[in-house]
Amino acid sequence: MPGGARTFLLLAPALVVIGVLFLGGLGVAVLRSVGYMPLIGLTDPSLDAYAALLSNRDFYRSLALSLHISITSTLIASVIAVGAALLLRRGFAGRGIVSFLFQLNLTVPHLVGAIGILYLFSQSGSFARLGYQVGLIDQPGQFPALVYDPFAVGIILQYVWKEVPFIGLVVLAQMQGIGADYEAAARSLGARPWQAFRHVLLPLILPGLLASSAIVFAFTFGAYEIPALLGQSHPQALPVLAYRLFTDVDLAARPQAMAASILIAAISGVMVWAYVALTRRRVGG
Amino acid sequence: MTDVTLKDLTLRYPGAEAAAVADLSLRIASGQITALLGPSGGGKTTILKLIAGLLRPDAGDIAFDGQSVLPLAPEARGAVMVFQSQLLFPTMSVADNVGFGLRMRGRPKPEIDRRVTEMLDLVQLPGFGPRRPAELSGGQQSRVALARALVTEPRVLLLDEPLAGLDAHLREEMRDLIAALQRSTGVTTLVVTHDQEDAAALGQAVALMLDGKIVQHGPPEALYGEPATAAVARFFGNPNAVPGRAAGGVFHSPLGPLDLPRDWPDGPGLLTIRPEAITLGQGGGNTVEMEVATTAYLGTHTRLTLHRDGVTLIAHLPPDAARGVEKGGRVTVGLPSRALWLLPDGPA
Amino acid sequence: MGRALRTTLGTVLILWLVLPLIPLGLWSFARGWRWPDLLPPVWTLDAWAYALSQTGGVLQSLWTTIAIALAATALSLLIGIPAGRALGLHRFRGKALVELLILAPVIVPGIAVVFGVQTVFVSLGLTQSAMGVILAHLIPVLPYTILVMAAVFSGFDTAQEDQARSLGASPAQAFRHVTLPAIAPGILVAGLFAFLVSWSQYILTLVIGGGRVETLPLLLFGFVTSGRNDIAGAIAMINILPGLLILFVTARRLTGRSAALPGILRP
Amino acid sequence: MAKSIRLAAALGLMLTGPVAGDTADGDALIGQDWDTIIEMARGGEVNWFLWGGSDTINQYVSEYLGGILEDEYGITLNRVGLSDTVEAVNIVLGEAEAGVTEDGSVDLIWINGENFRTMVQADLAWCGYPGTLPNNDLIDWDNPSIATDFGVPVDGCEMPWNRAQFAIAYDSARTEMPPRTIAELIDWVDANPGQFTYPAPPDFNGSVFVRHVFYHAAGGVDALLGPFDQALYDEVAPRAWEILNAMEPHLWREGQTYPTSITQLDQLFANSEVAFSFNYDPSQFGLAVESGLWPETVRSYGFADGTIGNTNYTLIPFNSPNKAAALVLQNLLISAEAQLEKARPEVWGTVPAIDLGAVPDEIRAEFDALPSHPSVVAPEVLAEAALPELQAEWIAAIEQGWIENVGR
Repeated sequence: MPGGARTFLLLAPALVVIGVLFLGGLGVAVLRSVGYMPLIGLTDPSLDAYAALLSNRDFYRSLALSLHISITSTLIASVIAVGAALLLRRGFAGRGIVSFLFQLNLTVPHLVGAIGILYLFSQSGSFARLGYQVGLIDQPGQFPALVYDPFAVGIILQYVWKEVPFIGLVVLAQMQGIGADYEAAARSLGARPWQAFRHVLLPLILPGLLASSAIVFAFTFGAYEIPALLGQSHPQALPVLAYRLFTDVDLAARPQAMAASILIAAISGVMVWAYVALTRRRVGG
Repeated sequence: MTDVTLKDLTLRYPGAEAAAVADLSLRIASGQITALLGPSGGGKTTILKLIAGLLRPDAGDIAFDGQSVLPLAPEARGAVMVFQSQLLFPTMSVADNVGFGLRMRGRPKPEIDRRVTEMLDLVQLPGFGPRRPAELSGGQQSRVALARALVTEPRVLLLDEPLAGLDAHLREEMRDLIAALQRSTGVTTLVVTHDQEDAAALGQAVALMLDGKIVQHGPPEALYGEPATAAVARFFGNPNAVPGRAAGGVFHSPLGPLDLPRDWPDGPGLLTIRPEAITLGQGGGNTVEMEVATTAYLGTHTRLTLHRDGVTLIAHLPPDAARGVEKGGRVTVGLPSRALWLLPDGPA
Repeated sequence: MGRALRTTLGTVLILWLVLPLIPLGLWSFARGWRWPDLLPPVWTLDAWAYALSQTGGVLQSLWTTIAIALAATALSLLIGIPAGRALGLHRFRGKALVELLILAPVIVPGIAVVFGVQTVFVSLGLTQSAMGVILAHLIPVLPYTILVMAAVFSGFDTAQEDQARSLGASPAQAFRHVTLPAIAPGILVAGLFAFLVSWSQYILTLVIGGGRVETLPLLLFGFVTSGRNDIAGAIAMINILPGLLILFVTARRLTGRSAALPGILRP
Repeated sequence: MAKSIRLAAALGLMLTGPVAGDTADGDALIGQDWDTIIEMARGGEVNWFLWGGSDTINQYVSEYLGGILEDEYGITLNRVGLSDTVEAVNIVLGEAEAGVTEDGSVDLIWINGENFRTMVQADLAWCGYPGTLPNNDLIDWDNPSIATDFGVPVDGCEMPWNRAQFAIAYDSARTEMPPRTIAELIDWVDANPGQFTYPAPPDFNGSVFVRHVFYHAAGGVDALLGPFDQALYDEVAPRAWEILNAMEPHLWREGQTYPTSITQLDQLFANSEVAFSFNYDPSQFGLAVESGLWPETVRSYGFADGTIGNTNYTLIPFNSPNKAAALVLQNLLISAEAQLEKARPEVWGTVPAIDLGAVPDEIRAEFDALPSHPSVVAPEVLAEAALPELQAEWIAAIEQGWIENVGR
């Protein structure tokens, strides 16, 4: 069997599955968003759904909120993750526990973490109660609003909790592959610890950091259950808005839901691309 | 010109049973190349890292010109280490690699550019600045690493196995380059190597380290011809050791009385002679008749194993001279008295 | 960084990682735990009794979740191992495009795809069924399986197979006795990730399963939005269990470098 | 071993998905002899989609109802828990749109109000069967609050299951003099900033609360009854928004955000963040106390100027493949025994939807003997000041108006 055909046969099942389910799903969403589905009698394509969405102030507020959530969580999680990886690379008491917890955390569904955050940080949650017990506050309303709040603090806290181990483990694997010698060489050549990190180690771990944080960015931008659980009533994160449109009993809202989903796909694609390009230019060698 | 003193250095890696370096003392003469020689895995790289400040000793002191440098961070010591694997930063161009140390010190860019160009010329890589490390051959990478270290004008240069992994002819080129650069800069240099030949060729002084201890420190000739112990002799490829007793300038051994080159204190001892010093027939005084156990033609020389009265000697003879010597035959060999050396540590 | 500072930071990190799980565990044994009580005033097994009862739906949900995750894992391995081999070992035209296509589901959020998939699945009768959910789970699961297997195969020397063939093995025998043992640890890792990715899915299950296929995350969401913190706590604990189990079973394999081997796990 | 067999069985079952049922043809069932219908349903299954957030309701459904179906009719009851009834409506909508007319996945939905209107308007409900159910005799179809669902005539398209009337809950240990009318409540909120809020419509209960304010702004409900009247709406609505917007700065978190669901409000109430919760179904108060969510000092009441009441129903979608089994289940739901069981405070405590005058005397006696939960205001007390629901178009307009004028 010629090599080309063999390669194709090996890849074919995967390409069929991803092509049909993923591209197909996207394609159908595009068709429905422009109102063209001959199978169910829609034959007049139009951009009405996009026009309706893009002329709605709520859409922009949702978009801004989702961008805020994903950018902030990705940045914070990346910084802490790199710090944690630096910590884990060296020995310290409890290193075994941390790496166990990192791995455990990877296996915990997001929703579970979100509920934990809710119980910890709500105005009547564990921290607020602690505040009451030590006399800092008298009633729940005095505790800062960290869930269902306008700045999405609770959502971001959850993502940081869940993504630090993810990015951390990827970066740690890279650091272990690189070893400590590059930094030692830099130190020996006169670099201070921060300089050795900034000019030598950071560019070296950048591929893993970029890949993992781009995944985090896309995920936090498009996830539904966390903002649905921890978000405030208005504005809603973009995926929550899209799902609400999709489940609106008024079927006229469905093309808008499809349009919203296509916009989510497009925006996350563009943002990930821009993020990778930008970071590479700023940090890369 | 900086002289470096290591005093009672001890380091044990966390979790390791034996100390990597134990009570090690060594003085590295200023302005010279000292070769630190020893078998692989003997803690030599650890010593370099200790001097560079990349590791902290558990005990002992390191002083440059009599001043302890232990409180100084690596970047403040002026002791640059060139790693065996060169560790050129793959994310930077060759020029950025070479200029790295200057950039870290915040030197102005024109100065960095000028110095980088100079250094690349000096290591015979002019115009290589814009390339990426991955595009360079192994030998070129070594030279860039050397340039990158020297551009910072270090007080002490620490080279870890600079010749390992290079082809034979590249090795010689590199040896010459290192020697030339050291001569022109005069920087105190410590070269770590496991290869006696490299050590002899590069080092104005050689410190041999066995089992975590410096067993002999001196000019290379001394380590070859006048080993301090049988182990030193063996490390330098000399397995010959004949037990006996010195008395009145003569060594009494199973091979008969052998004239010593000078007076030696009387007493039991272990006599050694380098295999290549042994001659066929008469020569330099002592002659012994021995039985040929094996012969092996090795290109540059022929190797004979000789027996007599429980004593085994290895001799390296010029192939021409060895022609006609047969296994199982008897030959008369000369043990020139100027080549005889009584090991100071006595009978093994 | 001083040792003391490192230990302090490490302790903070440990606390932060564990903290959200603590109230979940406490809630599952709590009753009437209201402001401003720091600890539950009454300890009870009621929530667990409900969660473990035959009619509560939690156990059924557990089996459903496990079955779906296992099926998605098996399917994705079946499809992902050959594809990983092609990507890890072969060079071919359009490889970059294929890689981009396989990566795309990782970057494009599930919610962007699932509405379209649901529309099609409805007419195929695949909504409301586990089969539909399993297929939908392949969208996020498959890329990870393929990428892990590609990484595994890129470190595999096919000369070993040639050696086996020249010693008289059939292609199948060579695969069975030479290739499979060599890539087995990689398959284990890929399978674990596939399982866990499927295990945590929410929106795909919700939209495709339509409520009829009720996996643990869906059940959990229902109870937490109904304010039953005690039952939510118990379900959350059950939800963590497989990960914990997998970690203990594979503790050796997953420590150190291989833990993050793919560098491409799911967030 | 047993577990792996169960796992395999579960997988096998699920992979098949919904099968085309044999009783999808509704016309063939209407007017059939009941025993024949039971025989057609026997051995089959029924998929009931209903809100699944209460463990006690779930257990009543799965254990009590499911047990009877299994034991007496050999029918398997699949309880499908929902977070929101609209999810089930959506499934049927999607199926109808995709042309799935016979083997739909939903056999029964717990429903009322807007969702019912959607189903009827989209022609997704199966209608005309109630006379076929033996227990239909227990339903008082002459009662307008049974025969119309939020102003939409039921017309044989759903069967009543429970009745409910809006009530307010407070903690008697914390709040001594709760406001007894909407007007008092408005003053109370001003005097006690941060202690009150309501879920953002379209949450079901938040929407009911807003309607109470709307009634208050309109000076009574009478003018609002009947079909939607845009001119009247335009006159009343601004007054209602003014009241609610004036209230906003004194709400929980200064009205910057609202709870998204009634359960969020229940949690706030449980943790003393706010002083009141409320519910369209006061029996939920009893359940909350029984589950330990609320303290036992919780009491409840209705506004003196009246609270809105409604009935909730079960509906069989047009494309249900198991209509016979769904009928058997519906008949069981409105049986006197099942309604009695459901009325017990420890089980659920809801108000029966059947006419108690029509049930056998001994069961009637048991109903009368039911203890009342101290936290649940008695239905008779509430009924003294009952307000009717508006028609669904009104409700939709009010919800949308709230979102546009108050919520954002």
